[in-house]
Amino acid sequence: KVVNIGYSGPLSGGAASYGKDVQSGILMAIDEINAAGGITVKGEKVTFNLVSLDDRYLPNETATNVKRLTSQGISTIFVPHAGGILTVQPLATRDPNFLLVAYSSEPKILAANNPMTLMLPPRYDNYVAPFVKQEISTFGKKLGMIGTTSAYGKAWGDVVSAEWKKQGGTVGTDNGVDYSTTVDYSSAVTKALAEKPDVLFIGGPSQPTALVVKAAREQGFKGGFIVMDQAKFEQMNQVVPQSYLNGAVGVLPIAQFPGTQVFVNQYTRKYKKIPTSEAALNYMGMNIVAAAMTAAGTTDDAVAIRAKVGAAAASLPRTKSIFSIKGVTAQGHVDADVLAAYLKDGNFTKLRLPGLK
Amino acid sequence: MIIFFQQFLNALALGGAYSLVALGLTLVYGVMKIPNFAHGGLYMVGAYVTWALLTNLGVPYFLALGLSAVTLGLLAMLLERVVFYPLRAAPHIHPMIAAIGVLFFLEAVIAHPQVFGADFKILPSPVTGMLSFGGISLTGQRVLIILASLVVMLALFYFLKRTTTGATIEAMAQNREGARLVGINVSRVASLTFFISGALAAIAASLYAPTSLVSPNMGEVMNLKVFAIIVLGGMGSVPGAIVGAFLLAFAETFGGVFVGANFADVVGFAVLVLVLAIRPQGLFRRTA
Amino acid sequence: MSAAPAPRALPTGWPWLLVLLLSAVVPLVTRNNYVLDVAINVMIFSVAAYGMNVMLGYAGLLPLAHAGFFGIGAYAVGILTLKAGWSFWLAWPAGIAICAVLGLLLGLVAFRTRDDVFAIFTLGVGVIITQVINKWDALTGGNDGLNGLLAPQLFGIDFGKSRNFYYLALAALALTIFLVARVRASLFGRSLIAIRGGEDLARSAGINVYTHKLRVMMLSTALAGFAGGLYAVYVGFLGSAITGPATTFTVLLYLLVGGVGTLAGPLLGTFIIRVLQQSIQGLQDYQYIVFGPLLVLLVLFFPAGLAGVWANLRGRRASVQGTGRGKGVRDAGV
Amino acid sequence: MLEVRNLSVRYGAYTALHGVNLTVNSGEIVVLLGANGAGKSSLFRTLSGLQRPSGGDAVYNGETLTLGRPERCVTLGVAQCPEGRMLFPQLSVEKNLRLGAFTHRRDAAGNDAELERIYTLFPILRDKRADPAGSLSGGQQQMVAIGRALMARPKVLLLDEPSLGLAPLVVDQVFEAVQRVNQAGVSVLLAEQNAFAALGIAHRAYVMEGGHVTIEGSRDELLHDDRVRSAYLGV
Amino acid sequence: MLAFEDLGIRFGGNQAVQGVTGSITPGIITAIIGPNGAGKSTFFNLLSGFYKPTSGRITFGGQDITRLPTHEVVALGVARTFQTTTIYKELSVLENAVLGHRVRTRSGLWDALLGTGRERQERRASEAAAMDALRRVGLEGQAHVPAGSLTQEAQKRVSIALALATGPSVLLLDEPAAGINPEETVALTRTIRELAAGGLTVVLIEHKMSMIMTLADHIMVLHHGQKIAEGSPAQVSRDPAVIEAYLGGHAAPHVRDELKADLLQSAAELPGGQHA
Ligand SMILES: Nc1ncnc2c1ncn2[C@@H]1O[C@H](COP(=O)(O)OP(=O)(O)OP(=O)(O)O)[C@@H](O)[C@H]1O
Ligand SMILES: Nc1ncnc2c1ncn2[C@@H]1O[C@H](COP(=O)(O)OP(=O)(O)OP(=O)(O)O)[C@@H](O)[C@H]1O
Ligand SMILES: CC(C)C[C@H](N)C(=O)O
Ligand SMILES: [Mg+2]
Ligand SMILES: [Mg+2]
Repeated sequence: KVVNIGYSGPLSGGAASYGKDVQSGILMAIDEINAAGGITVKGEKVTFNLVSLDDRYLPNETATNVKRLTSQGISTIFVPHAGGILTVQPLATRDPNFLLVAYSSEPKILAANNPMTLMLPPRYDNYVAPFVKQEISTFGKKLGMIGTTSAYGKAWGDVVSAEWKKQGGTVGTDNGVDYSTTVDYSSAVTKALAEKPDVLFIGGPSQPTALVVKAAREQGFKGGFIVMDQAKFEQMNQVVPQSYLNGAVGVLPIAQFPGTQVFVNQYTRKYKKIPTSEAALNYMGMNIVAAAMTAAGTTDDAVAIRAKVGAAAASLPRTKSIFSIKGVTAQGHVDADVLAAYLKDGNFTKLRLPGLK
Repeated sequence: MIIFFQQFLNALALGGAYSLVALGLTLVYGVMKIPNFAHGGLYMVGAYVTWALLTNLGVPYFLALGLSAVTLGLLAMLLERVVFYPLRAAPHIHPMIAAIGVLFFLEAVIAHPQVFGADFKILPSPVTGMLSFGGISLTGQRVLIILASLVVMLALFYFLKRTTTGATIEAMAQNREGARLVGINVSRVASLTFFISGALAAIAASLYAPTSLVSPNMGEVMNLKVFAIIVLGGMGSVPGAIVGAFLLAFAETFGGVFVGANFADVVGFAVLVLVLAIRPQGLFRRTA
Repeated sequence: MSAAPAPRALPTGWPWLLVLLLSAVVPLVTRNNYVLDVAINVMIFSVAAYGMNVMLGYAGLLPLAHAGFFGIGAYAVGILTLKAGWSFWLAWPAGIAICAVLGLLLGLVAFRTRDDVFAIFTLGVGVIITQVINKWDALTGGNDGLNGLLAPQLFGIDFGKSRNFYYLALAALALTIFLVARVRASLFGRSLIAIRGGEDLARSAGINVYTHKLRVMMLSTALAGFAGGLYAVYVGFLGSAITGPATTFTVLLYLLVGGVGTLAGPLLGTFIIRVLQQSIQGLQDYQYIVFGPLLVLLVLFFPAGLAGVWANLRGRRASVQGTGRGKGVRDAGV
Repeated sequence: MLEVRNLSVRYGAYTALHGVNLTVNSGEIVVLLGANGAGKSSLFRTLSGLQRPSGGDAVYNGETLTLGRPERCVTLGVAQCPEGRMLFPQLSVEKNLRLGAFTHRRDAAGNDAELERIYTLFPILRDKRADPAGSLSGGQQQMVAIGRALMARPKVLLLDEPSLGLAPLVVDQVFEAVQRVNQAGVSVLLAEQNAFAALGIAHRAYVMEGGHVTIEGSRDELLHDDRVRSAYLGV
Repeated sequence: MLAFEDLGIRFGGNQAVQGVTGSITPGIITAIIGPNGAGKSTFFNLLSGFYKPTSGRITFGGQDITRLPTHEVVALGVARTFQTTTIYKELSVLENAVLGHRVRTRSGLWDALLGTGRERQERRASEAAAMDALRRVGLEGQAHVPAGSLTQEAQKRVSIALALATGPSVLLLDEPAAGINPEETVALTRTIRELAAGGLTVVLIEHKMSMIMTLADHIMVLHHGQKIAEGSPAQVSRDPAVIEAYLGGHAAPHVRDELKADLLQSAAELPGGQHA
């Protein structure tokens, strides 16, 4: 039996690259499962097929896509952006209900207390305290702000500046710019640097973030960076020399995790690019879904599958989960050990996030 | 004071880049009255062609730039033949929508996994040096942009105003049949105009991309801005496009300083709206 | 552009009634939410397209801030219901009124410009509207957008159900078409057509071009807001992306494909394009590689839009050349 | 020598010319009379290559003109001063005139001389030479249009209602100019409503009605033709 | 009465009209003649509010209309046609005339949306007025034909009908007979005379002297933007300044007739061109 899995994400337009990273993670998990002959549900062999629809990052398109997918009898749908997720959350509990696999670190998704949601990445607010501590102690107490102005970026920035002040630092004026429409970052950087900060908060999609780093270094900035989780070191490295990133804190590259070598190699071979947590977490998500189906003994009863994701997640082998998973919270949040790191002279020093061992 | 000069240089480079892109558009839009929303697409493809030549084939930068300009010039000519020529008698918005169709097409082709894919590409900079004085810094690439835009502007101005071929472009824009009657081969002129615009877009992209990123939708952001620019300057006016470009760049840069970087885009368009409210015909256009 | 059909008192009634009746039975024969969803989106965006049509098709002005007003109507409903606790049934007309007033204000300045400059001027305003919506966090929720808009209720009918909402959208669309048809046939509407045909001639006929333009701008933005309000409660989430130029151009596309200046065009175009887009979704990476050229072909081979094809088939005597481009008359852009 | 053979022109379903035959011998001024809509302009547009015929053709010294390629016609020596003038409104008068010599663009000295001749013919244009052509009065624009056609140094000049909207004095000047041009060896095909003035300088004439040539003959023959006298001369 | 005082307009460095003072006598036909570029059309554009003068003043019935927008000037009763025939070619003849009557109606957007009684009543009134205007120019038979499909001459009549439908007391016609043949010119002349006989004040610009001389009660001559002469046709056609600047050999109808006779004579005597 072939079971369809739904995906609605940006596959064209400015966020296409992001949407495709997510898609490739899900696809890789599916291909692996199918290559191994599928999973067994109630004695029946089950393989998967991914049905992807483009929503161009627009919530109303996500809603249309979700209705289309559910009308085809699909009961598991991946959505990788907060707007779309929040829009379709109410639909997930209505007739017909479906398992909404949410890839976004927006805490509001959890606040909705939606019983059909499974949120994959860590909430971003967990990163902040260790980041701030590290940077204040290394570079000093003055923070400049040039984050992206996406919803997500602004919320991140707010949490960072609150924490920075809490730990006794001062925060400069917000020079955030929209990383997806800005043609030239030098002006914003010049302005931020005019306040002589010790550390800059930056972050949006990896490559533009790297350009901000570049502009800052070229204008003589010597301090550190707090890099929001959307930007990935392994991708920024392709844009700027690693030395530019010296003194930055951010998400630890997937390749730095123990036991991920197999995944990284296979992914790189298959997609000719470096896997980031976009791919890795969704790969993990798809594996959790498959395991939960096996455990629940059904492929279409979304409520039953949702009931088993906790157990499925906890028992997932490390090779399938990439991160070490402790389980799923009551709100449907995957509790996984995503690490953060401080980059110095090409070496990543791991930082512990609160609540994690 | 230092911040002022630094911002001044930032704006100068940005304005140079804008004006390079805007010049090609102003030719086609102002002179041939075609609102070519595919111009941003040509700009984008130009960047990819240069990137491919540079990184896949190892062609030296300036040669790659030249080849890319020729390629895009030809592509633009093809576009004119296939899409705009048959629409030459249609009302304005028809070519505009067709151009948007072309833009979709170009973006989708480039973003196709078998072509370049949706990921960002990085165009290495040919000049790595840096000018630095008294706390102000300017990368070599930006110096190059400023100089190149100056040269292109002058060359284009000379071409249009001082050469017979230039005059034929203007003549044809104002009365296509009249131009045919005096013996101008209008389809050749149309091709030529598009060739120039495509080549300029590719040159602009090749020069500017090293300071930025190459991605399938890089043309969209540029599109809106350069349209604003050529209207600001007065459609069809070459000096207008240049002034418009620098005006927008300065407005964005210094607007960012005073209003907040986040509002730079708003400031740019606010300037557009303000200028047009005061001078509805744009800065450089005589009242008819 | 094809010759506009001779104005009648009302759209030659019965085909429209037939369409209305057929549309009304759709939810009775299908329980498929996806079909209803596509239909509802078609109806909402057709209303917006009608709003653009009164400007572009009748008055010959290309309003590129259209999605901005769609957004203002939507956000007005969002903000008034979520933050001020208003009922949707109050917030919706309020949003429409706000759009009309803002449309008037925009017109006061924008009508200093003409033709292409007007188009780009309004494009600039559209970008500013989007940016303001995007950046005014306290009011609009900024990039987060507004979430949790509830579907309205009336007399115990829950419009949260797709089927019920379908009828709400259908009613809105029918009302729009009815009003637009009336306007088209009216003295006011005919004066707009005159303005499109040549402003100077219209002026010499004693038409107050400026006030006519202002009125039609208000009608256009009000219809955009009308559609926007409906959109807000249908989708339940508002983000600034939907208010930007991309949406404006999409609506323009619907209009052009359907037939600018025709009564059936906006609906026809919205329907065809949205259904087309849904059906080529399966092409994945090829969808825009197909869609782009398809667009070009449509423009090339159906320059008067799909509704125009019909009109052309009926009256072959449409070979009359464009309106006077003589000395005193400037061409009205479109 | 220009020969039009069985030329037909159609606009969609409407036929504007039904197999027209006419000849312009070298050195002649031939006048084409006809009411509005008779098809005069359609004929002219076809002769200068702007309009493709639906049947028949026109040959000039053995070369076919009706290929839809105006630039070829100009190069062969057939230039038109069109109805509606078709000037370049934002370019200066002088640029308009110089563009008329586009096919001679390599011969700068010859063009200067030609330009001088045109300024002598229409002195007002010399004063207005730097003004945008579009800002001139209707009559002045007509002069620019004639001047522009002459700049091509044609061997056959096609003039489509050159007196339209001109002051009587200027009409005289224009016809004088046409005569002078003709005396310098240029054949002229002249469409006119102003039958009287036109026949005054013509060698031969044709009358068109509804897309057909209905009358043809020498000037005298037409001046004595009753139909012509009543319909076109108002006698 | 339409009067103007020291009227002038400048385009950049070009004084297109300057210091023109005078008035249009009601109820008669006034002709404006002058060389090409004399400023005749510009003068019309000033009277009708299309251009705002750079000097001087225009009054109509004692009211200052110098700065009024065109549509208000039309509302007061001054209508015009354009030198190049400008009509709505894709609309029917009737529809063109209906638009002309728009200035006499009040129905706006609300009336349209609500389908008010005023809208319906005014629509009927407009069509009646339009038909009346068509009748006056002799186009009632072609009311439902697309205007663009008519002959040049009929299109000229449509433009006049459009102007008449505005209910003017003064009608400004810019070269109504340009580009139409002698037979039709005679017919058009008759129409204009009938309009004037009906009490309308007509001002027309024309280059066709035969028409002017038979039609005009009064002639005003412009040259280089200035008024150089004014008076009855006989006076004007004898005025040396006018002959010098404009008329040349076409001074007066009798002169013209003589010329015509000469030509016919000479044609008969000439050896003749080639015979076909
Ligand atoms: N582009 C066109 N499309 C359709 N019909 C046309 C077109 N051009 C001309 N016609 C029609 O062809 C006929 C002949 O027109 P043409 O312009 O050749 O006449 P003409 O003798 O030059 O008249 P005029 O004295 O008004 O200039 C007219 O009925 C006209 O309406
Ligand atoms: N909008 C304008 N801008 C600049 N110059 C203008 C404008 N309108 C008219 N002129 C100039 O004013 C002068 C008078 O033009 P106008 O059109 O009034 O002449 P006219 O007497 O009507 O001539 P004709 O008999 O040829 O129509 C001309 O020199 C013309 O170039
Ligand atoms: C970094 C990403 C997980 C954020 C995601 N794109 C969102 O919209 O919430
Ligand atoms: Mg003609
Ligand atoms: Mg005039």
